[in-house]
Amino acid sequence: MSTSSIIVSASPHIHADRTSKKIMYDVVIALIPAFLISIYIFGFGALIVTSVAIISCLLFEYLIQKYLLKTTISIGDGSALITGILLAFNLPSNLPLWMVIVGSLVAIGIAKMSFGGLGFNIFNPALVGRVFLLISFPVQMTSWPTVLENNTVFADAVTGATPLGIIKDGLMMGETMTDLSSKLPSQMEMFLGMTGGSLGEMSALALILGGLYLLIRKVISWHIPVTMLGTMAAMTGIFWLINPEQYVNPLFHILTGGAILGAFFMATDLVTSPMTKKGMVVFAVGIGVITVVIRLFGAYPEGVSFAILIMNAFVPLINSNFKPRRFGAPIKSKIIK
Amino acid sequence: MKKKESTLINMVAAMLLITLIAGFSLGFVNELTLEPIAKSKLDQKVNALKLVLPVFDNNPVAAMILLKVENVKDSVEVYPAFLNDAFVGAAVIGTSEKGFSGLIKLMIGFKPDGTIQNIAVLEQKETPGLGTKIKDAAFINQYRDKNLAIFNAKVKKDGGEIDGLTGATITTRAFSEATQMAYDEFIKDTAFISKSKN
Amino acid sequence: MAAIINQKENFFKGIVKENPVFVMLLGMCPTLGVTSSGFNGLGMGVATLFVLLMSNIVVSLIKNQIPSKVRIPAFIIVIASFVTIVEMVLEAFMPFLYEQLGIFIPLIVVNCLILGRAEAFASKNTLFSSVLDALGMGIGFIIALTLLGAVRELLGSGSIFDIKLVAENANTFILFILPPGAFIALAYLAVLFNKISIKTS
Amino acid sequence: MQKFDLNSEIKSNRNLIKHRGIISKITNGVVTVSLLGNVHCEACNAKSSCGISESDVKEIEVYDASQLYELNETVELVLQKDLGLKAVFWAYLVPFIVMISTLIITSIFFKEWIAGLVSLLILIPYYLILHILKNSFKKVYNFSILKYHQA
Amino acid sequence: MDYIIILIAAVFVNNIVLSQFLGICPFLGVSNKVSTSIGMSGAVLFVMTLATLVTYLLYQFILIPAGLNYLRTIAFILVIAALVQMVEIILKKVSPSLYQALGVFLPLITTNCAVLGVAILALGLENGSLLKAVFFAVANSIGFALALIVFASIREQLELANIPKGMKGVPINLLIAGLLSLAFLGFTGLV
Amino acid sequence: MTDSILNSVLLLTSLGIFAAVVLYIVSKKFYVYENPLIAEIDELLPAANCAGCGSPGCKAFAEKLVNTEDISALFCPVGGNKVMQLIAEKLGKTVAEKDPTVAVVRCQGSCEVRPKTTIYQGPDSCAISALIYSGETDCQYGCLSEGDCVKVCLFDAMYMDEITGLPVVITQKCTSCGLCVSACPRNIIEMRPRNKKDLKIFVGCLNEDKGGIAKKACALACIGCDKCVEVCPKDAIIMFNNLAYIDPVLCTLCRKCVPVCPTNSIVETNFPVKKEIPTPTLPEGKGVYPQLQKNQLEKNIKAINETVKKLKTDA
Amino acid sequence: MLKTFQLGGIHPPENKLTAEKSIQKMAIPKVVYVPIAQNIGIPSEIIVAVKDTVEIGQLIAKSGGFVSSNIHSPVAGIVTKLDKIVDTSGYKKQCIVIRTDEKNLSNFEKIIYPLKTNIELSSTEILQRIADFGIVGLGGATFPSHVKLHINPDKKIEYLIINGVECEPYLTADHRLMLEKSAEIIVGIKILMSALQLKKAIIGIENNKKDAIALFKNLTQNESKIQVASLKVKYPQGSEKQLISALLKREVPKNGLPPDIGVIVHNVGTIFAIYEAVQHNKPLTERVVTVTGKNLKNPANFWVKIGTPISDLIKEVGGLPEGTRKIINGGPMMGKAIKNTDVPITKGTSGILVIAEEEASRKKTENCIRCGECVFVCPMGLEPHLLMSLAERGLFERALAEDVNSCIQCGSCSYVCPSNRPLLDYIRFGKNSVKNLTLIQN
Ligand SMILES: Cc1cc2nc3c(=O)[nH]c(=O)nc-3n(C[C@H](O)[C@H](O)[C@H](O)COP(=O)(O)O)c2cc1C
Ligand SMILES: Cc1cc2nc3c(=O)[nH]c(=O)nc-3n(C[C@H](O)[C@H](O)[C@H](O)COP(=O)(O)O)c2cc1C
Ligand SMILES: Cc1cc2nc3c(=O)[nH]c(=O)nc-3n(C[C@H](O)[C@H](O)[C@H](O)COP(=O)(O)O)c2cc1C
Ligand SMILES: Cc1cc2nc3c(=O)[nH]c(=O)nc-3n(C[C@H](O)[C@H](O)[C@H](O)CO)c2cc1C
Ligand code: SF4
Ligand code: SF4
Ligand code: SF4
Ligand code: SF4
Ligand code: FES
Repeated sequence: MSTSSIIVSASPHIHADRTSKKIMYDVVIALIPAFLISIYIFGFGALIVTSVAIISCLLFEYLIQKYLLKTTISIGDGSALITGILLAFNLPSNLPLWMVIVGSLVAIGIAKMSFGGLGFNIFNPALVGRVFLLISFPVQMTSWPTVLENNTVFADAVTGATPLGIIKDGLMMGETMTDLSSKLPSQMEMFLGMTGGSLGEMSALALILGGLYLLIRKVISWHIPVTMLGTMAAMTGIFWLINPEQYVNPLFHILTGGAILGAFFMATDLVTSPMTKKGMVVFAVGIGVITVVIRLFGAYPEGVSFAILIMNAFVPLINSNFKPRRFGAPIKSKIIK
Repeated sequence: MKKKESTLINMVAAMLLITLIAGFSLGFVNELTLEPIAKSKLDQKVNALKLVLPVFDNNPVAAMILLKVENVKDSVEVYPAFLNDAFVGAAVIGTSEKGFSGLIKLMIGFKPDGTIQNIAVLEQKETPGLGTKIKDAAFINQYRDKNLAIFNAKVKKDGGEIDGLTGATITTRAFSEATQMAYDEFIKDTAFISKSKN
Repeated sequence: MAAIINQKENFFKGIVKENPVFVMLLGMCPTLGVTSSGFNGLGMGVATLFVLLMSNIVVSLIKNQIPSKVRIPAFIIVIASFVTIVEMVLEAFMPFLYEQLGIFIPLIVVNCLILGRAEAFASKNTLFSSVLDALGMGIGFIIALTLLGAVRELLGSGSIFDIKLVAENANTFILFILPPGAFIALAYLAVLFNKISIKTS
Repeated sequence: MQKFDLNSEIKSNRNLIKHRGIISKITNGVVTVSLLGNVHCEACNAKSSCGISESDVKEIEVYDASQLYELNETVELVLQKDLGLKAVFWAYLVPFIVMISTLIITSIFFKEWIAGLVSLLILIPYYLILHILKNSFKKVYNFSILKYHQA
Repeated sequence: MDYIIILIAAVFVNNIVLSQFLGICPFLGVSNKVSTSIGMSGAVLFVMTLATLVTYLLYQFILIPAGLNYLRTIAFILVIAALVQMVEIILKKVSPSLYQALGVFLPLITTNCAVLGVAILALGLENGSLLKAVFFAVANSIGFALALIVFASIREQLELANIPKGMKGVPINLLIAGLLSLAFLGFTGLV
Repeated sequence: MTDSILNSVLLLTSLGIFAAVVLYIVSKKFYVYENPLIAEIDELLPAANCAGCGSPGCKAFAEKLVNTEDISALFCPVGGNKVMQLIAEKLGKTVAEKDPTVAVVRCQGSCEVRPKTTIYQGPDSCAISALIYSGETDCQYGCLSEGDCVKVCLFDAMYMDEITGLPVVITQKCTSCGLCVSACPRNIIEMRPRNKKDLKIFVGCLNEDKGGIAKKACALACIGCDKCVEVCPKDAIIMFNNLAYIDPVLCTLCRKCVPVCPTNSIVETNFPVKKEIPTPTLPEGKGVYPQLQKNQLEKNIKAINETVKKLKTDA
Repeated sequence: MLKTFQLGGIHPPENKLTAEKSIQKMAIPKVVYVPIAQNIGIPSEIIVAVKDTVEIGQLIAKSGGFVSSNIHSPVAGIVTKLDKIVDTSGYKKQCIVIRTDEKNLSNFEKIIYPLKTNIELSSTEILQRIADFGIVGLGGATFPSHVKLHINPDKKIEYLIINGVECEPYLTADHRLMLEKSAEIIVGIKILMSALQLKKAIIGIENNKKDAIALFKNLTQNESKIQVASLKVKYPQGSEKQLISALLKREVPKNGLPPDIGVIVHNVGTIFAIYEAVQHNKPLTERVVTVTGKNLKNPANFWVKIGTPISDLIKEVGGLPEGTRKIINGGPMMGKAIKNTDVPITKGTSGILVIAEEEASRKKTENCIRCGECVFVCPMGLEPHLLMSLAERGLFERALAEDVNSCIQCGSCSYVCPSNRPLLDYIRFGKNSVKNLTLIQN
């Protein structure tokens, strides 16, 4: 027997079969229901925007890795794919395509590859892309095609506001919630996704389905989504109880404005969220609070994106202050005097 | 040449000398620029006034009147304009806090009958490229030569006649609000203002 | 001959090799703060150049009269005087620019670039070298500020030096005239600058 | 000399600040360590032209009974991190609080400029107290020196 | 209410570093360790408050009465420089051990544009008063502390990342600051 | 003269004097003398900050040089004698002339002569590989070929030869900082004196096994046969643990030992060619990847040629 | 609810192929290679010379220091060489090579002593015998048992824990031993309890060895001092710190040892060796080894003489199968891959595992996606991803501050990492480098 093909490596010699790639593709699978709903609602536009986002994300990652960084190409790992999908999910379905491409460039080029690629970025790439677009092109980013009028025709000039936008606008005009309620979609409609908004944030039902899939597959743990939505509900609930004419009910807040998309898919991004359960809870509470503050007192009607980005910045701080409990208490040792 | 030692005397002397020279020259330059500065400040205001008012020959800045208004925090400034001692209009400073990023301050020029001559934006913190479009002629032209008594200066969305800036309804509303406020003040006190010739 | 080369070096080093913004990172606050347009960048750059030049001249003239312990405060007074002069002159004759540059004019005083050059160069060199140094550094600073301003203006408002290059209602990257845009644009300009200066050297 | 394994010092080690320095003076029982350059300006880009931070060599006195050190030896100066934070607390935070609270209280009763002056002057007794406590601080802020030993 | 608005504005909406661009040098320079930036924040808090207090008095009660407001810049910078030095001397004098501990722990504060900038900005507050000016300084130093500490923690984490060669150092730091500033835009409109 | 100017002068002068007095006190209390020499010496040093001198950086070394009375024990390997001489002049102290040295790799166990018997899988690091076993070949003294030494060299003075799998020192670039010496977990790299023409003779092997075992593991291994020891006229060769070592101080580069070595273990560099070096015989039947080697050979020759060309243009 | 430890842990496929196979006897090897470094600590000193004739059980190398142990000849024969041979460390180490006598070759058999229950020796005699007869921990660490049992008088020991967990996949040596030598083990426990005057002993067995649990529960029905605990299957429960935590909810302090919290842990194999030494004067010269692997014809458990080359064992199970890519001394989680089959069995070898291509090759390392899996599974509450990055960049002081030394090298982190990062490789490197970081304090 020849021993020349014997491999020597350090222990352990076996490995679990979960790989990063499988995790990433699980997320993609989980996003499918929401994607289907968005195609049903927005039609061709949703399909086009999503595919352009995906293709350009992959392409930019490829080009940057090949020509700028000169590293191995890793577009197959699925992370750029997710970034593309989630970026698209945060855009209106009638956004000019060149803006979608710019958003992808920002997401991949600035927020991800500039930090060294997968795993090193501090901020959630898709959200950086989206916020960049939101700030740069507020008009296009806040005009949505009205629902169900055009699910076969691509591109449409008719715009409708998001429920939160309607409320913000209305309250600013001095209207009360009772006045506004007629303009708002019903909660059932919102749950199923029949309102205005970005293409992926429509149907709470589809998103929760995907989220449950991720939970079952143990890709994410419950800590972030539950805590985040819980915090939002608690905070908006307090305001609502104090003055229901000025503040909408908590359920409304949770069902709209990408809260569920954010809670299950964006705040949970492994790379940009804390690594311990305790840390995750702190992180999610932070997102919840900031989201509500922005929604109720800030200029933006939504706010999940900003809240997640802001808390992303705190993740290193959270990680170093909420370390896992070390096994065994230290012995009192002689301290250097 | 050798450097001076760091003794107390030397140090104080050097500093004395330098500050002396600095003091002199600064004082001097100040004297020189005092007037141009004052003038440029005045010019700025007068230029704005010229922009929004019909031709006048008095000094509206000197003639400025402060009107105390109930629901506005500060007093409202009014600059009456006269041509050959005849009242030709007045510029009213209108403000609104409801801009996208807070305060918007306008100077609205009225003809004696309350028709808007022109509007200048004095202060605003709106989003560049978006809310800042209120400074564009195209937008302001919507208000020119309108009398708010008959013209509903609200955004179309709210049932008025103003085409809002795309994506900046909030700013537009604030703009309209400021204009409306100035108009209301002007109308309320026209009589007083027109007689204010000093 | 060598002296001439040396003087050339004194002048040119500030532009590329020791560019105050891209390489030495001096005076970052005005660099980021006033560059929302090319014109503002240029204005700030020129104001800084003026102060730098004048203070370098004065410092190199009086360098031997100043005991070393009061060196810094003496320089500060010299610099602050020129800054104040700039401030007054701008206010008087260019009120528009004065308002745009705002708080950053008085802050020229603490711009490390100026004190740094006064302290590190002018206080040790001849008048002529100091003038060249100031000019080089100042021009380097102007270039950087103008470049950054121009890039931000181009991306953010689609114009260069207030000359509109795109249609009135065209979409531009508004972000670049907002604070984050300043950081981001400078970040990538620095990368570019490093790449170029490595290639050329 | 007591050789010790750092392993047993993990707890304290996590909270240590260390700086390399050179022993510049030894007088009976007191070793003076000069920190190399201004340790904090190392990372700063402006250091070459920044003249303001003049106190650039820092000298630290350490009590040393062991007499183990030689002049010019490179050593590592160690301070517990919480001590550093505590120093910030006493040197800056407490006077800040004293100043602010005086300002708030006095400005209720007095004119603005009096209130301002009083709250500035209040710092004098504060520093006097620090001065009186000088020796007890000396006991707390104890540096120690680590010698590098190539194993 | 005024004070709350000042605080929120200074910390979140118009953060001194992230949107006013003051004190960028220490922000980029002295922020590679969280513990140092915490200490630094404490020091800035004191110095900024002290400087604002003194310069406000100087301005309102000496310069203005004497008609010398044009000397603001030069007077402020001298006073601030002298104050900072004095704090050092006094500390060294009254408690040498404290002083030494500080010296090892952080760079003793020198003048930077944040201190001068805040002192000048504090003069322009609406319905200003000494208390308001001082509070403004406090709020801004809290804003500075927040940005500095968060930034330092990010940099600590990135020490272990494979930042591309061209991005290392200055560019990545600027980029982080940019993205941080981008995220903070979310607070727009809070005040 | 108007009031304003007078006021301004008054205010400024009083501030100025105040500042002067404050600073005077500061300077008295804070007096720290930094020897200006330190900066000058720092200028002289090569600013490589490689720590080859034993100090953490060049500035620190400058301080040490200035502050130390007797600096004959201190040496900057990167700057070499020339710099040390300049420094000595400036300081008015004396330095000891040090023979310049250069790093040499004392292992010739290329893939050809030292067959791989196992495959290592793990991080590309000699240190980590050394932790788990003796390496892919049967020689437990030889190079592990993961290139830790190359990684630490700050001067690009080393590269991994892709054909042989061994590190190569580019003599012209090597500053003899010694970083590679401490990086190698096998102690394969030694600093040896460098003379003008860069002539060196050393044993390119560290194998302490008995002859047969050593030879089996690597065709070029030193088998401890004592032949070189016998032939050396200067007694410069020591035999210890079945391994010959040529003392660089005693050796006069006479090259008598080179031809007698039955395994070609002794390396001579830069001498005019004297004898044909016979191609080493492969230990039979143990080559791991003959196919792979051949393919790679062709590919790598190109790479090597390019490197050589680059080196030439650099020089 | 079954007991188990709190922090972390994983559950890799158990693959206990040989659980049903009783321990076989091995043909006596013709030559044995006895390494002198068979325990943690100082290697033993050789006291025989080439050509000496040695008897079975004769002392051939004696303890070389405090943390060291005696080594006895596993066979009767002649010392032929004192040479360096590659041992399980992957390096050549000094070995005593003994050629077995022809006549002894034929009649090797594991001597079955009659069960002897009454303990005749005093406490000191027991401990002395453990030292003399070269007993080291057979749980893998090979820590000399007499040192472990040499307890500082100010530490009060309350519990003896018997480690019958065998959490490593594939291995069944302890399992079989527990089934076949249960009575002896009980006696061994009593010996130790009387030697240390202990009131309580707990046998910890994972729930995948229900037969052993049942057997011991049955045997200890009337023993009030000995308790049997069944544990939830979770790796690395066999590690003493985790086992103590699972059984007693006490945690060994950082840098501490079990006696600090009143516990002593011994492996069942060690207990059996102690039994034989104390009751039958038998030094430690043989042990149970599982030879296993999915592709092996005939995986089995053996009684093996220390010093037997692994190739002999492999031959016994039908030879190396085609496509073998890795041979491991020990289990798949903690075992060491070895270079070739000439390596001898030592006191610490509990199994030989043979792996084929598909499982042997490591997959490509990718970027850490900060998923935190490694953090969640680390039984010591460490942050493996961080420790790896620190070691990678040579930041050993920080690694030390992040408790790199607490790592028990269980490999759980590397096992779960979805990016296939060699976490433990680097952590081990970090731990090793930290050792060189000694500082001298004034
Ligand atoms: C970055 C950004 C900046 C904005 N700036 C302004 C602004 O300056 N003025 C304004 O009225 N609205 C501004 N908005 C608010 C939105 O455009 C808001 O949806 C809009 O004012 C109301 O919608 P509508 O104008 O289409 O009715 C901004 C939004 C974003 C995202
Ligand atoms: C009193 C006493 C002292 C011990 N001293 C050490 C020691 O110094 N080093 C050591 O590695 N193990 C020592 N041990 C043994 C450990 O507890 C442990 O059994 C051994 O390290 C192997 O454990 P493991 O296989 O779980 O790693 C000692 C045990 C006892 C009871
Ligand atoms: C990760 C890990 C897993 C272990 N697994 C076992 C095991 O399954 N069975 C065992 O007896 N010892 C195991 N040990 C060793 C024990 O920690 C400990 O050393 C042993 O039980 C002490 O008994 P001994 O001295 O009799 O060997 C393991 C150690 C570690 C670090
Ligand atoms: C559960 C999960 C959530 C993710 N969420 C996002 C996301 O919100 N935005 C994004 O750009 N990438 C997301 N990714 C992909 C990947 O982690 C991301 O691109 C990295 O941040 C790139 O370094 C996600 C991946 C997983 C596994
Ligand atoms: S010489 Fe040493 S460090 Fe270099 S590759 Fe070989 S084993 Fe590694
Ligand atoms: S080859 Fe070795 S000694 Fe030479 S420069 Fe490189 S690291 Fe230093
Ligand atoms: S090997 Fe070490 S770091 Fe990894 S899981 Fe086990 S104890 Fe934790
Ligand atoms: S398990 Fe792997 S990918 Fe996940 S955090 Fe740990 S090292 Fe990173
Ligand atoms: S320029 Fe603002 S801190 Fe340096």
